Amino acid sequence: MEVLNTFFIAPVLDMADSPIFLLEVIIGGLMAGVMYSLVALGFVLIYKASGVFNYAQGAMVLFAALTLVGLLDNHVPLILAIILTMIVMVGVAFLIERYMLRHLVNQAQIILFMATIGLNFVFEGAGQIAWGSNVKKLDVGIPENSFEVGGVLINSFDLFAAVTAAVLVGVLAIFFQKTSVGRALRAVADDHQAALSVGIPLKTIWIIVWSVSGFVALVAGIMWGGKAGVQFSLVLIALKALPVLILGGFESVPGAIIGGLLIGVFEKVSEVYWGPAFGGAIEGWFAYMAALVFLMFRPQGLFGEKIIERV
Amino acid sequence: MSQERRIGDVILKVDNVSLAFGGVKALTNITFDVCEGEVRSIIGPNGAGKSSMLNCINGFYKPTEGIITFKGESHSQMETHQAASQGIARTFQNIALFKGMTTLDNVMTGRNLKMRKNFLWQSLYYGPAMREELEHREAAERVIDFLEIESIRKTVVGRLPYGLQKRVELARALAAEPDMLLLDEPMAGMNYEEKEDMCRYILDVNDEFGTTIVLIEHDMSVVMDISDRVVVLDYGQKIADGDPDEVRANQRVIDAYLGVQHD
Amino acid sequence: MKLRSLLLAAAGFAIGITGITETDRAYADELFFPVFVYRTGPYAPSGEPIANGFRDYYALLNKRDGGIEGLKVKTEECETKYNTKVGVECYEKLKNKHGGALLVNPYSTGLTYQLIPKAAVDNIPIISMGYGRTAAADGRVFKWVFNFPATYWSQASAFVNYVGDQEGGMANLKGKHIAHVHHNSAYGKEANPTLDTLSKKFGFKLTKLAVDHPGQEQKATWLQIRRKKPDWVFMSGWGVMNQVAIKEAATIGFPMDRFVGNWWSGSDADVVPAGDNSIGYKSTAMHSAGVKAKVMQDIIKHVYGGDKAAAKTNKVGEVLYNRGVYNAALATEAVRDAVKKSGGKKPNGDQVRAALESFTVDKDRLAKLGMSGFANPVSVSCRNHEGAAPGVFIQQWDGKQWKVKGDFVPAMSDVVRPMVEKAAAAYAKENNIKPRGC
Amino acid sequence: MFYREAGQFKSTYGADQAIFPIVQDRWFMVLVLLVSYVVVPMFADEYWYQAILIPFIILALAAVGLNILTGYCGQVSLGTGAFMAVGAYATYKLSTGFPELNIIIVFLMSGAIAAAVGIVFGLPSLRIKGFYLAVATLAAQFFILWVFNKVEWFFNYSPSGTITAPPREIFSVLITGPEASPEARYYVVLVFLTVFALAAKNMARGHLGRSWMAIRDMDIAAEIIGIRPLQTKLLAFAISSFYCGVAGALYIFCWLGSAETEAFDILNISFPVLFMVIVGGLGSVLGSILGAGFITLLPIFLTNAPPVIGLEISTELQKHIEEIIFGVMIIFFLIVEPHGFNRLWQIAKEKLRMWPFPY
Repeated sequence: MEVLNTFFIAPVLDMADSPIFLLEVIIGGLMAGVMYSLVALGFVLIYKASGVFNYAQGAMVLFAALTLVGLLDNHVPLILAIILTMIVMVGVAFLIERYMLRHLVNQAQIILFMATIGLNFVFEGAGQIAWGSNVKKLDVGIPENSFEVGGVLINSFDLFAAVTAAVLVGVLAIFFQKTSVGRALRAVADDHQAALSVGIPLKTIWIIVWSVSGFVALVAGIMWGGKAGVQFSLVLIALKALPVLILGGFESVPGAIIGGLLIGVFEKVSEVYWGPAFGGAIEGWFAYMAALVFLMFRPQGLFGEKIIERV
Repeated sequence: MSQERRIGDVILKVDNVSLAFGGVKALTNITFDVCEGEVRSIIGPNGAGKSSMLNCINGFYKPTEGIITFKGESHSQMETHQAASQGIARTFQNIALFKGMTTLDNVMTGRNLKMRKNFLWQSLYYGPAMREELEHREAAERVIDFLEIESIRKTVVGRLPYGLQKRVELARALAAEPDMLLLDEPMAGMNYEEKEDMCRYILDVNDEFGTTIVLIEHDMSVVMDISDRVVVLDYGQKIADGDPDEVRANQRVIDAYLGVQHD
Repeated sequence: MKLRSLLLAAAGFAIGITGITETDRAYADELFFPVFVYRTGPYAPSGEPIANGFRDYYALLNKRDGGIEGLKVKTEECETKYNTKVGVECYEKLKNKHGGALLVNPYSTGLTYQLIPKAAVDNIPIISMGYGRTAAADGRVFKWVFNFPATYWSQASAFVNYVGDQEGGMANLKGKHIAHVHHNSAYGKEANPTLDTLSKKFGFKLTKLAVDHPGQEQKATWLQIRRKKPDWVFMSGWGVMNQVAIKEAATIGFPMDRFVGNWWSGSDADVVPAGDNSIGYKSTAMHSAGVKAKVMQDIIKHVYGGDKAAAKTNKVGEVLYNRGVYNAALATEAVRDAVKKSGGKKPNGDQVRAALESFTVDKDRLAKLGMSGFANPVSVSCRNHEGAAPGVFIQQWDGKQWKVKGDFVPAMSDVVRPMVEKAAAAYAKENNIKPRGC
Repeated sequence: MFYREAGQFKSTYGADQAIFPIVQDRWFMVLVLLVSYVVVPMFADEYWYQAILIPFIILALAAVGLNILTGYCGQVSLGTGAFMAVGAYATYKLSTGFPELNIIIVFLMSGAIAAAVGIVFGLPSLRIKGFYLAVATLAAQFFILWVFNKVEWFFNYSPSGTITAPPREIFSVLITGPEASPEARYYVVLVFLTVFALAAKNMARGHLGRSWMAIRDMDIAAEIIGIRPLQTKLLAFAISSFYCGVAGALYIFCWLGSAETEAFDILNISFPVLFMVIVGGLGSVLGSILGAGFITLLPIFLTNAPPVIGLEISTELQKHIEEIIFGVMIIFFLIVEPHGFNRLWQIAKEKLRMWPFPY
């Protein structure tokens, strides 16, 4: 009976007790979710176009953020610094295609995954050699004040992040739907062989998609770096994006967004209302468990199509 | 050359089986039977539901309606792996070999069901597990001899040419010593000589082991030559059933193959 | 071709590794201090200043004093990445080098846990200053481990003491609400038993909020704080968790001067990302920050040749830099005692341990070290490896630097010490250790 | 010239099924065993044992375990750290709870407990595949470590939250705890690896191994020929977790001595062990051991090589360069030989067959 009370009744009563606070928790979750989505998006883009589960996405976020901060610290104006960082990321994409992907065509997915782990080490080492391992404040002029709307606390930084994510998704959607490069990307995602046979140059596509993913990494780096300072730990945010990926699917851009928001809300609500019953710090594994349970019922993920097996 | 063939009682009875994916009907009220020791063919144009029919027989698809009776045991739904233990083996339209394994290992997997020593014995290897392994190795080698694939015994099958892969697949199915063998287009993509070889193997299997064979094949001439009886499917429905000559003369079959418009 | 390169690589590999185990030379006139650092990896922002502090203090000794009591100081850095496995390799590599390590400062919680049982076997004393096992303060069980000037439990009790002081007396703690935001690891939970005990004793309400490693996302934690409105927040954080926590605290508008970090949550790096929002944030400290102390001036003069800019880029005067200096100085002084006792000859590990057990740094000695007003006296005994009269300073961030506020805050040893002895006894029982009598 | 199978005819299937059908391979294995059991202890000092050999062997054992699951059965798992932690904490609880119990039996019992936990977390594998499963196993990783960190019973209410290996002996030789000699601990872990690697090889070449590989190569076809996917996968999870559990127990009891859950963290264990399996070669027992060697020894080598050749650079820069080289070598190695060390080993043997004639 007491167990029932601790795990089922008390948390619900707690929610009902202060609907405003519940709303605040949910909004907090959505805001955190947006941040997860930003990272998950980078994974999805690369997986969709090249079937590579890019373990180095976290390191790319770090690398991009470090480069940006390094430039800013050397008094490069913000806009120019962002452009220069983008150029660096495109260069990186080019190098990755030239020296890695090109030589690993048609290898099993797990081999490609392993190669990106190697890449991860390179990024970590190179980023820190170039820019050091200190915590750096990233200040690109995003407002950080908080204000209350009807008793609900809202932070302008979070709001800014949400708007940025929305804009980013919009830009990506237009890019995928309206431009010829975007159409080619989608074609490649659907079927490599077919895309090749109609003359879409796979190598160019890979460079583009890794560059776009580098761009997403830069945006994620700015947001996360603004939150926690630019430092090595940015690498670890990749782990935060993984439950989003299994929930939303490795290949779905909307999945990454919706999945991120769901995971964010779920994490915060569970930690705030169920954390005390379990003893706290449960949001990490709760997110994975939730994604896992969801997958048990829907193995194709949130936006995947039902798989019909044939022989 | 052949011994006297004994065609026995009904071993498999398909009774009023239907299969649907969502709203799409793949099979509608199919009924036919297979007798022990015969070569039974299922033919029909592309998309007629032939492979779906095989998939129902060995439990991979669960029929929406109807009953399948094999060796007197009736069931409407069963787990995929159960068919094998009841004595049904099959080959696949698109080769479904275990590509990372050698020919020998592939053939040996066909005998997996008959191997009982648990993992503790196996981790010891010497003793009972080895005796069992060797026993089944001999059986597997007999099949390998029979299909004349001795020389590729230790080759990883992913590296074999198509025709050989088909043969290894047949070997894997035979290694299970099935009562009934389902062959899904065993000759697809083969040249004339290879087809002839494959026909010979199929007939030999039927002759020597008395295995009942259910065959899907596109090549009409092959089907008509080796089958005892033929079922014809079209758009998931049975349109003819009988011995090759009857079927050949059936107007609906001719229409189906020539693509006459349905009303 | 492939094969040949493979063989070559293998051969090179073998040579490379064999090179590590170097043959002994006579090292009678060298005192060897292995320095375990983590200048890379996720905790590099804390590791780098500590490592620089060690490096510069030993350099100072050689340059200014020509070593310790006439014996040259030899050091070797080994990068642990704060990873236990790498740390073990470092330890095994360095422990017998240059005539043998006199003592170790593991500077990694995992490595400290690993070394504590080993110290007695290798005869190398461990100084774990402000980390590791709290129970090691009981010298009867942990003969080889020293954790002066204070343990986590003393620190937590000193924090409560401080809060009581700020609230105008311990009696006023009744009905107050303190939240402990902690890293969800063995380290982070260290303060919990002490705080539990004290909350019963003084009647304040305690809320424990665990933050999952690594702690980049703490919205849930700080929303709870926003709702529950504790009077004080104590934090046992580590790495990126600190920076995010300070930022989130600012976001919900929690009063910064009622937010106190422990000594791992109060470094210069921790307040950087929140910028001006972190002004007023407090933390405990073992010593003061800045370059005012004479020892810091000596370092700038002798090590950096007076080049203040170079000193600044090397983080001289930052909290954790000073921690490194403080730690190196205390270790040095213990070794000095041992050298003196052995008549100017190089001591062995056991002699250093013996010296540590009667190690006393009083006000005069602090002054001689150039640390007047920098730290509090330390006095270690065989029974008490934490030192008598432990406690902490409270420092506050003013936007530019950390400044010690008020007096030294003593720990409540009457509460903490029995807990330490109980924990040590349990450890002894489990591991068949017969406690010494002393 | 010296390595050829020509002339070695086998007249029975038994001889053909032998673990090393070729006589040179048998000699080679004898040599390896001789070196590891006799020659190494003659030369190794404590640095070699404690910093290189013992952790290498324990991680090799975990890699063999993971290879059963990932390499043979095709189920990618990132929960290795958690399963090792189960073994370690179970050993701790059992050996402190029943001090008189023989420690080897405790190790095996802990392995069995890890196997049971592995089965529970293997259940989703029936429906979840590929990388989805890999990420799903992270649920096990985070949950299990959270439990060991949170529930104080698991560390006997020790206020520091750590577990410490108490001294235990077999045949009156101390093998755990700080006083145990490195040689004794080396022999214990080496015997475990030898026996378990042999057992893994035996299972892999029997019908069990064939069912695993069948599930890996084409699960649908495997099911149709009568292999039960759930049971087969769960058995792989169980055996793999058993191996990992024993490895975890050894990790604390014969190596670290004392640790908290952080020792089994995803970045410390789960990922590195997976690297070992991939770099060594999926579906190869020998490869797992070689891969473990590569992943554990290369960083040590890279750290220690520059001073040996007289290169003095700052610790920080050196570590970063090391990381880059390590990363580049992984990529280079995958490009040159995606099938891992095992494949390289086979190629080496092919070349030796021809040697000294190139063709």
